[in-house]
Amino acid sequence: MTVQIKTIDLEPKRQTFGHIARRLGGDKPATRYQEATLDLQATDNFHYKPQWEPEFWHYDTRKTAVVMEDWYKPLDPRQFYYATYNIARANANQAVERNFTFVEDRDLLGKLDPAVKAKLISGLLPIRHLHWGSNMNMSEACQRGYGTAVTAPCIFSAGDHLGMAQIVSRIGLVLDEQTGTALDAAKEAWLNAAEWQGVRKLIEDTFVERDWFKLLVAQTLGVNAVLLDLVYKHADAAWGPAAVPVAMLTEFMADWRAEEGKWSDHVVKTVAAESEANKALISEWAKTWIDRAEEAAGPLATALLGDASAAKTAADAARARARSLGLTL
Amino acid sequence: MAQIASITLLHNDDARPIIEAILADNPGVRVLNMPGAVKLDRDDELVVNRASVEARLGREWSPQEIQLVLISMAGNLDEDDDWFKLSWKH
Amino acid sequence: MSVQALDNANYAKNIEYRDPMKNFHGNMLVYVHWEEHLSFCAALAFPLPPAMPFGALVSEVIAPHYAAHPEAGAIDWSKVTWMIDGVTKTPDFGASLEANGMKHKSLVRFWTPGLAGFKSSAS
Amino acid sequence: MAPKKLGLKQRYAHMTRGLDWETTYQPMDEVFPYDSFEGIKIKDWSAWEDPFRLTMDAYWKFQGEKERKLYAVLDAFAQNNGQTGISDARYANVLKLFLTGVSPLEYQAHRGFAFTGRHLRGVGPRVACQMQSLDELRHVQTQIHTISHYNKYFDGIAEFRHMHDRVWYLSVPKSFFDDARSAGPFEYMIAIGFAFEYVLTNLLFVPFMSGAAYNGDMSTVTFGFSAQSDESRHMTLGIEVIKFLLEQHPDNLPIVQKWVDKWFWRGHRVLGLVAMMMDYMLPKPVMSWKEAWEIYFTEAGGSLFTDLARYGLKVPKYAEVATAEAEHISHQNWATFYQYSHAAAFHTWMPDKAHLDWLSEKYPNTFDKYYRPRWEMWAEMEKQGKRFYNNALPQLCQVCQIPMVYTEKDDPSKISFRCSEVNGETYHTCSDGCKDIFDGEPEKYAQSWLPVHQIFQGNCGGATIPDVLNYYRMNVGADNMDYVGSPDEKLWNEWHAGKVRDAV
Repeated sequence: MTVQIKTIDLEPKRQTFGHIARRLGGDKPATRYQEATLDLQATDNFHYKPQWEPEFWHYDTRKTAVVMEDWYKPLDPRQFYYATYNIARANANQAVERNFTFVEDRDLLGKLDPAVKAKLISGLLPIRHLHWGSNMNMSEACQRGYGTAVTAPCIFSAGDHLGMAQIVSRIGLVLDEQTGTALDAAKEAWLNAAEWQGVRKLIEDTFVERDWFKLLVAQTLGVNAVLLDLVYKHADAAWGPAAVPVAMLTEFMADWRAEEGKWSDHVVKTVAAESEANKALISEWAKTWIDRAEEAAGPLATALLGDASAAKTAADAARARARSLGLTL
Repeated sequence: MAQIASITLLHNDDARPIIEAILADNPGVRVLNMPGAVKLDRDDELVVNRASVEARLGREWSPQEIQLVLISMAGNLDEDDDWFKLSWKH
Repeated sequence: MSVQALDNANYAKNIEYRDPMKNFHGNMLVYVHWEEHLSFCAALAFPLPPAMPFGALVSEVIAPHYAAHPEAGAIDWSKVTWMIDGVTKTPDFGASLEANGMKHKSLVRFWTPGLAGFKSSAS
Repeated sequence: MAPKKLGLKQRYAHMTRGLDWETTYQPMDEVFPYDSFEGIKIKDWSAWEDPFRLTMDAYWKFQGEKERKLYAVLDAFAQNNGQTGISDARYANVLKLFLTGVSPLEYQAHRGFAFTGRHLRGVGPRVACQMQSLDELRHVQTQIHTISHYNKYFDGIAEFRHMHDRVWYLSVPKSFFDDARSAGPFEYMIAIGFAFEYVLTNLLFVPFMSGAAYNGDMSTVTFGFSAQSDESRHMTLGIEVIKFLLEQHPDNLPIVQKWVDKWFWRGHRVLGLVAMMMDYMLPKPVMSWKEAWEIYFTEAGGSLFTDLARYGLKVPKYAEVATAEAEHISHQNWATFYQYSHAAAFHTWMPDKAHLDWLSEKYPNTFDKYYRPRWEMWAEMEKQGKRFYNNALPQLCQVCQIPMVYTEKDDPSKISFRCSEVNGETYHTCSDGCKDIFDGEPEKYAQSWLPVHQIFQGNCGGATIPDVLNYYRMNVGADNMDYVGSPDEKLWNEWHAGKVRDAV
């Protein structure tokens, strides 16, 4: 006796959902990324105006000055949905664990000269607060943005920044032998040391930005491309004998920047390409925030490396990047 | 009426050592079997002890790992290195 | 009591009430419910001209929409008890809905003596 | 003396709240513009307790592992055509209602927790909210991926996104979440974090997903239980929020009590859809709605509210009405969809005799007296070729937006009509619970997008039923009407006949 089911009976009636098929131009098999993303956010017939901002619906295209005919044009080149995002990060984190084990087993940070340690505490550890501020901005872009294609990667990015803030915190706990004193000292530097105040002022100014796409530009081309790149990419010389362990312990950040940069570049490029008006707005935003970031980065670069040239190097790279996305600066 | 501390776990191989540890460490625990899940209830307090789970599992186990098989719970949670406790006591 | 917004005056300015009568193209909403016949799960809603005679409401709107019920044929409309917006009254079949005191979103409930649903179960 | 090494709790505090600082270049009130207007007073955000001390690395690790397991099941289910092994094709209608009605709420929760995860001033709850925002995105996406396979074979699923924004009965769950999303951040936390996640979601996920397992749907039970493991973190956040607010200032109590009353009632109304799924739509039922209510509200909620009584918080107003309604709502709801089957995107059916007997047994106080005769009358009409349909549109409640089908607490033969007057206009509500909510915030609920009124205003595609169904993108004759005679049934019978034929 067999209970084989004839394959002919199991021909699917349809390949995917209606809204996906309309985007694919016909009923074709769709990827999990597509089914989990396209047109997922509600668009019509909202019931009540938000008590905290009745000028808009809670999902409203008017919360930014840029205009898109379709907010599902700026897709994620990584095709992240929750599962692929988490699995990618879980894998990357295994490398983080291995690197921490390597550094801790050999006591690579503990053996350092106190002056080098002090420099890591005042020059590297405060960056965790910048990650936390970035986490706030990416949460804001997620909650305030329009369309799952852009907003879902924003909450992933918020999670990434929290994760990176915690990796930096762990470096601090290795430095201070799990007592928290280094983290307290780094926070003091973030709040009061002169070289960090421009950075802190810049990120606090982004907190009050209510145009979510402008915020996204400020975050990705200003904070990420100038400030984070300064510290993670252009400051190796500042750490002296600690350069290699720092590079190992911040490998996650280097990989993350390369990967997330592809996404944010694609988003900015696509939205700018939509219209001359968008391009003009985004170009102006990019110019403003890269200039501001360069200014903020100057004292930090000087404190870390002796002069401000690395700030200019990072800002020029950010400008070149912005131009490659079609912006005019 | 007693307040009921409760935990619902997947009924699978990964959860079995935890279920057994709960049964051993919580006198008077009541078991409700459902398709795919098991609900364990006890008056006032219910605890999962790391040592008891490890004794059954034969490896190190962190109470945070309970998340992989946890479906639901009731009671105020107190989670530490050595236990995962649900309680209505103050 | 009223809603607490970040800025109550601004909230009042930005909200839109969705169902004023002017949005119904000259009609007003009328809800009708046949008591003790819950196989019609809820009162029925109709957009109707305020000038429609009450008799037309009964013969052209109510009767056909309840006709599917096995007891519908047994209704004696002259014996029906009417309640409009919570008040028991005897409507003037010749007068308009408006003249019978009805307004936008009025609720008309009626009881049919002797008929209490399938096997008197209010179904 | 050298400083002491940090314990687990202090270490976690450094990893989260140590990151935050009081801004000085911008005023805190502009950085956090939304967390003051609701009247909630917070004296000390640092008093927040983090019950789950989950850093992002641990989050990624556990969640990544859960996802690997879940997608392995989904792939296996699709490869083995698991849809042919469910108890009966009627079961698929549960998934239709779930994907059109519930999954879009998970998405709303994702965006809502991103809002509170940015805009609450305290860092502890903010981190927990962000993780919940990620989790809720997980839930909607895994639900879509699970039900995607069913969509390949069964009708009524393909237009779930389009329908959620438009179809009459889906405005019930949609307005529920729009309500929470348009409220301030603290109310959102009490509405979704506490009332929904803590008090009510167990009723959705645990017995219902157990039902999926019992009806052979291994993919749904896997996502359901996997999602629920995140839910226990969410429940913990929900109870922490309420305790924190009540501990912070005595003036918070009346505000929180009002929200608890409101959101308990709102949630209870939405869950009526689940009641109907459990009592009528599972071909092999696991537990009646009434039993589930007893375990997950009366018993679990009883323990919870006993605990919260020390803060002066009372059991939600009308909890006893909701408990009394557990005898009725599943029957009243299924009867509603039965008579509006032509306008619903899932199939209905007449319960067979065995099922009616099961209901009689589970509802000895009410079923034989009020509901069994209704089904028997309609069964008789079906037999005579006069399948009963309601051809007019129903009156809707201004607040919950459900057709006004619910009956008086002391008389199940009488519909419960309530109304309020505001600025000369009448607003109808289905119960004291909904009326209280309306009267508390009339400016809010007068905005409701009520589908029946929108149809009459001409905003839903046109004046006739076919126009409206077209606006819904309903595939008439496939998505709607009875299961018997549907393409779903035909396909199921073909699969089944194939099995029987080959077995012989």
